[in-house]
Amino acid sequence: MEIGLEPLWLSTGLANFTWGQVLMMLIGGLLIYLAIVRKFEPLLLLPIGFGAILSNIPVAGIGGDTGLLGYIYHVGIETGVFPLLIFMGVGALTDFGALIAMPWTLLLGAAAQFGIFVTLMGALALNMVPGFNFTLADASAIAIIGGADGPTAIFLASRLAPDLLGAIAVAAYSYMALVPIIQPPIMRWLTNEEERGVVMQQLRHVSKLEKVLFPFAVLFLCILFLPTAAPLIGMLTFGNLLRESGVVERLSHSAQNEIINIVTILLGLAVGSKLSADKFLTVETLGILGLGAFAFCIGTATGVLMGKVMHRVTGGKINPLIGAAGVSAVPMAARVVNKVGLETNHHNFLLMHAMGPNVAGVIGSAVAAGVLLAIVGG
Amino acid sequence: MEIGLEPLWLSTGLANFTWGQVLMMLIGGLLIYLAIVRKFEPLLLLPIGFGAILSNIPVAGIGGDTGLLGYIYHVGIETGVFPLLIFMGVGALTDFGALIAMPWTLLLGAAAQFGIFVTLMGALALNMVPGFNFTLADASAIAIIGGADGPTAIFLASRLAPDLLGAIAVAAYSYMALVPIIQPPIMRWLTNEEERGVVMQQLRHVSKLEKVLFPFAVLFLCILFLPTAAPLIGMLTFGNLLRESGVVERLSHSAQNEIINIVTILLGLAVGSKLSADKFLTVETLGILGLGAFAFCIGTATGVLMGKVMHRVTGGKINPLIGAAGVSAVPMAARVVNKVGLETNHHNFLLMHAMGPNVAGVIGSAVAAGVLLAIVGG
Amino acid sequence: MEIGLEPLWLSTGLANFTWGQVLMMLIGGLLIYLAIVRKFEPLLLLPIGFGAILSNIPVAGIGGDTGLLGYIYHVGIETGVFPLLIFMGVGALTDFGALIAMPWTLLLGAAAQFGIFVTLMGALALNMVPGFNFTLADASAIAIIGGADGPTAIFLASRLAPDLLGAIAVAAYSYMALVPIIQPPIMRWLTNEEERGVVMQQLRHVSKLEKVLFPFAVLFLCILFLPTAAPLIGMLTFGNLLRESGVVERLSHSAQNEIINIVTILLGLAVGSKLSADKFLTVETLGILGLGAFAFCIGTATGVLMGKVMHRVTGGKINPLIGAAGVSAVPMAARVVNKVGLETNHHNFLLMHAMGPNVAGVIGSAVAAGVLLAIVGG
Amino acid sequence: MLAGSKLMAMGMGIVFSFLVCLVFIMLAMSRLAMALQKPELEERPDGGLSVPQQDHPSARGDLVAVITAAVTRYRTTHN
Amino acid sequence: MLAGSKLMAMGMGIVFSFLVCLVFIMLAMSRLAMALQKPELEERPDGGLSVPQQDHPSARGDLVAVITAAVTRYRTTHN
Amino acid sequence: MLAGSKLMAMGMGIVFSFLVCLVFIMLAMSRLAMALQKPELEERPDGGLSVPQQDHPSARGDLVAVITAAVTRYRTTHN
Ligand code: NA
Ligand code: NA
Ligand code: NA
Repeated sequence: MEIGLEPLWLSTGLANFTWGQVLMMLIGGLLIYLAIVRKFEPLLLLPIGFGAILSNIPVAGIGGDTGLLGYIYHVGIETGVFPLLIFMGVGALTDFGALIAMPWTLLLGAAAQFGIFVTLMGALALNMVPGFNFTLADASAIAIIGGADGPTAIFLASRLAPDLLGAIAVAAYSYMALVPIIQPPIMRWLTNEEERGVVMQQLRHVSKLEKVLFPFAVLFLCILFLPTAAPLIGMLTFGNLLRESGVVERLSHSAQNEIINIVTILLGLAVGSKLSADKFLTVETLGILGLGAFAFCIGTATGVLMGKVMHRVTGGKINPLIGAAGVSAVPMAARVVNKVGLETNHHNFLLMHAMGPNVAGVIGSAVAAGVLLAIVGG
Repeated sequence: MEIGLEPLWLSTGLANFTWGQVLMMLIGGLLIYLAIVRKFEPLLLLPIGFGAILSNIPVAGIGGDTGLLGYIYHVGIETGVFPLLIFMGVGALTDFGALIAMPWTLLLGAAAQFGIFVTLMGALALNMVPGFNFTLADASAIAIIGGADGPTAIFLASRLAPDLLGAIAVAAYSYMALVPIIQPPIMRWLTNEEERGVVMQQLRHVSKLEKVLFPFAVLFLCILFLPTAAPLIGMLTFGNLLRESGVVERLSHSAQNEIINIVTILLGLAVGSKLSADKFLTVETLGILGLGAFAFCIGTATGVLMGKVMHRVTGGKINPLIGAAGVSAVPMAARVVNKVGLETNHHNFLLMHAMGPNVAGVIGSAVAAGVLLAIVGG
Repeated sequence: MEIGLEPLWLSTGLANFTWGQVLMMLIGGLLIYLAIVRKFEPLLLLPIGFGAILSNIPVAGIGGDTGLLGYIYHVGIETGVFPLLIFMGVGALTDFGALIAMPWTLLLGAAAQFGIFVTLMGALALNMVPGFNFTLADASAIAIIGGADGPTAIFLASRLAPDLLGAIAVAAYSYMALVPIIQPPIMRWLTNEEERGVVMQQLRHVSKLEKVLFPFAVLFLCILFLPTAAPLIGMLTFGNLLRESGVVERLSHSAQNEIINIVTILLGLAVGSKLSADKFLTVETLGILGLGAFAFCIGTATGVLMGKVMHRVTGGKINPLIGAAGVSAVPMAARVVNKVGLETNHHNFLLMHAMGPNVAGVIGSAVAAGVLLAIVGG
Repeated sequence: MLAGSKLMAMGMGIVFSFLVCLVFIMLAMSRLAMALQKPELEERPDGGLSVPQQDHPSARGDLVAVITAAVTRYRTTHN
Repeated sequence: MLAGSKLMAMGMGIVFSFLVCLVFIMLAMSRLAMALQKPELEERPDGGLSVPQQDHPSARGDLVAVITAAVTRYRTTHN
Repeated sequence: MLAGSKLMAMGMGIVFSFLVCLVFIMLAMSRLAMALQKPELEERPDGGLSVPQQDHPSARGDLVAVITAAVTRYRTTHN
């Protein structure tokens, strides 16, 4: 070891920066800006942005194999543990009552997944453009952005396309935050004044027993027909059972608070560590961002269209706007439905009715992820 | 990769189920039923039951080496970390004041461990029945069910008989939940009306200093004579010192809440992942269930008998019923003592007096586990 | 396996003790005594002391590779994860407002780091005494004790001198607890009555925006000039951003409570497991203890002297006592300043003014750690 | 692209079938829940002070019975 | 010992330079913060009820614009 | 079976001996605790406002003294 100014200078960031790292740090800073100033999904985008900055610091190697973030990534994301624990927390935080009261709104949650599969085709079509070269696995991982569900996207990407994980997670959370911008024009365009004005009847009471049986019903089907979705659906229903069983208050509280908070911090930092220049600053990322926006639009549209079908079939009892909530993005999308509904009729609160398709969308995208894993991951 | 209905069908649960898996899921469901409806130790049996369902889903491999539960098992139970952290939490949650006020009730906690060693012999005797083939290590791990202490049983089983861990944990927690059924008849049968009616004098005041010194006293003896019990006793006394020292409120709170809750969820799921058909659906499991019930009965009986001895020796100051609490199963067994005592004398509250032997039972079974590890594990 | 009294006796602690283990247990007990009775940094010294006792129990092997504490050490300290998570918590707990209001007090935090580098020379000089043989890496790890910052000391020692980690951590926390004894005489000796009586003007208001920008300013410089300090500075500023951003209340709460509490327990136990006789009971430990005290004294003195310089330069606006807080040891050192200030003027509360250099000292010692890593670790 | 459209058709097919099945299961579940809760509601008023402890013996019977049945069945299938 | 004194000189030099730089950056930062907040304070009183949703489109533009620029720049540098 | 009965005898023997020892240690501990607390209780009323800070120097002495003693003892044993 030699002590002197020369080796010291060589250990500074200034002497070691690459342009890519500087750009990635700026992107990290942008994500933090959006999180703090624009309130874009701050719980995720702030840690992701900070993780991006930390992991692009030259010399320090924080995102490398022996660095803090590399280590967290290895333990929590490569293994799938973190997104699954977050899904458990989501289950523990979610009241499926509105969905149980209106089971048919599951169809809205199904229709909105159309965005996923159209995007999959779009990603494959993009391969015709020079510079793009998505495998079927890549395309599937990108498509799941249309599911509008962060942990599902991270889980699937970590299985099918770890290299794209950073871009996919950033796109998923960014567009989830943009739901209030993306959805309303599409909703207004596809519906007429009369449809938007439909006042839906009050939801029936849902008993405690139904809420306890519900996770088993979902898990049962998943086991029979789509076991590849079982890690996601299993942890979601487990969390929900902790909540609804009423006998494990301590554990439910823990899943809704300590566990999800701790894991969110670590997951965000670790996802951020995948925002490295060589993986993110590619033309593919632009493709992913474009496809993600496309997926959201299609999902919203097919949700609303299915809402219109149900509106006809039920003789006008269903307000088609609630179909837009089927993309999930809980609870933002349901709030957007409520807001657009209020534009037409100032006394028409659709929030509770939109919660049905909204939570259906969570199940729908987990099911879609299971399908993609079954077909592509096999 | 081929896309078609054939491979998709082959990836469904329906096409891959074995009978064993279906049966194990039903058993998992039964455990959840007992947890929710009958309130059988729900904090553990609900996660264990759900873990059993998840890990028996075909194709998904959730309990396998690269699955979530397999991973948690590997990190938390194979290493012994989870049961030891729970033991720390138990220490932080337990007030040993009643025991410090009546040190002689440690003998009740000692006597109740007789159930463990009789069961050990019983397990070895069962080898004479065709189909049973317990090694001495197996028999020791089974016997510890009689200690009526979940983390101790899981810790010892993970060291001596990992294959039997699922059955042993299920038996331990099931019988702990059944204490209100198993114990009262035995208690009534072994005592007469006069003995059950003994009113015990009020406990003396225990100073803060005594409570702080107590964990050191226990640990000191353990270090001198039974270092194999040191992981269990060490973490129990550490947790208790966090509680009683009065200077680390933050840490004590954390051990009693966050840590024990998080670990309980993960431990339960991981234990459930050991409920696989080939390990659980054996005649050995029936043996384990039978031996476990036997262990509880013997432990209760010897505890009460020792209570009777102390009743005589002290000239009638001790109510022999409190001996039944020596099996541990904190605080259920102490409550059962209180309830049986009230049957004879409606104004005789034995709860506080039963807490002494009850927490003595925790120490007693950890000591017994240390003995088994020293002799069998060596 | 043979069952008998002979092998059983051979498994007792009594038959296996070495003198070194007994002595280390006594030292563990002393640390616990200091923690509980004298309130010496109990959050750390209690777990460290207990960890020392547990890991020196013969036969049990709790601190060994397959023991609980060895496992925790491997996962949390060898990797650097635990000290960095604690630093995140420190960032989330710290209000840098006082420093932002008086940026020039950073110089006091810089001056107090002189203790670190003088101690480094001292450690190398000690090599001339027979029995001492510190490498440059060892000397650097020892010197950081003068930084008066626990997680920084543990992080640096785990990188540069894992064998000395136990002694360094014990020395660092012990002297931090002794700040109220060590500092006042030095402060009084170096200042006169008039200087000590200076009443400083009230701090200006610091806006929310400044508090949000502050972590970026610190991180920015660190990235440019000292990336080796980036893990420490990065997690400190991340935690602080969680706190000040105002949009991630859940995560900030988690960093300040659950995470730091859980990690403190585990870190303390794991550090304690490094207090083994062969590593701790050496003449080097005495050297470390002596050098640590020396480092604190020098740091305090240079902090106060720089305070005197600023006192002159500003025409008497700065009370030089606040320079003593530059060693960090937050918030103890600031309280000591307040107390010594009150001795001269009963109405002169210096606490808020001392918080500036105090938190500057945290940054200063992290910077010093980065310098040592850059030069010595390279 | 062909793979893509096939995947899309199959994917949406499965998602829809799955969720339609779920609709029916949920409808059945709700009916079951109401059926289960009605008798309970009728029983309770007139002296249905069910003592939980008295339920336990049967539960214990359940436990042993179900596990015994499961083991027997498994062994007859496998041995 | 020689290494030690060299290390000490360099170490304290870096620590001081670093923290002096930080002083200036913080002074600049505080000025920037005040500059940023003043116009805001002037705008707000007279009808500055900024609807957050209306800000979003530009934010989205920002996002895509910055990332596009970053990617373009990176590619021109590297390819 | 023979091993089993031997194990049972030994096991219960150890459990009992251990807990009987613990009884005696606890009795001793309680007596010690009372002895330690009595003088304290007597001291406190009349001006026993012990200033914690003043205790520290001795504590520091303790620390260094005990560690020094420990190291010395260890080294004399081992070297
Ligand atoms: Na969705
Ligand atoms: Na017990
Ligand atoms: Na410092």
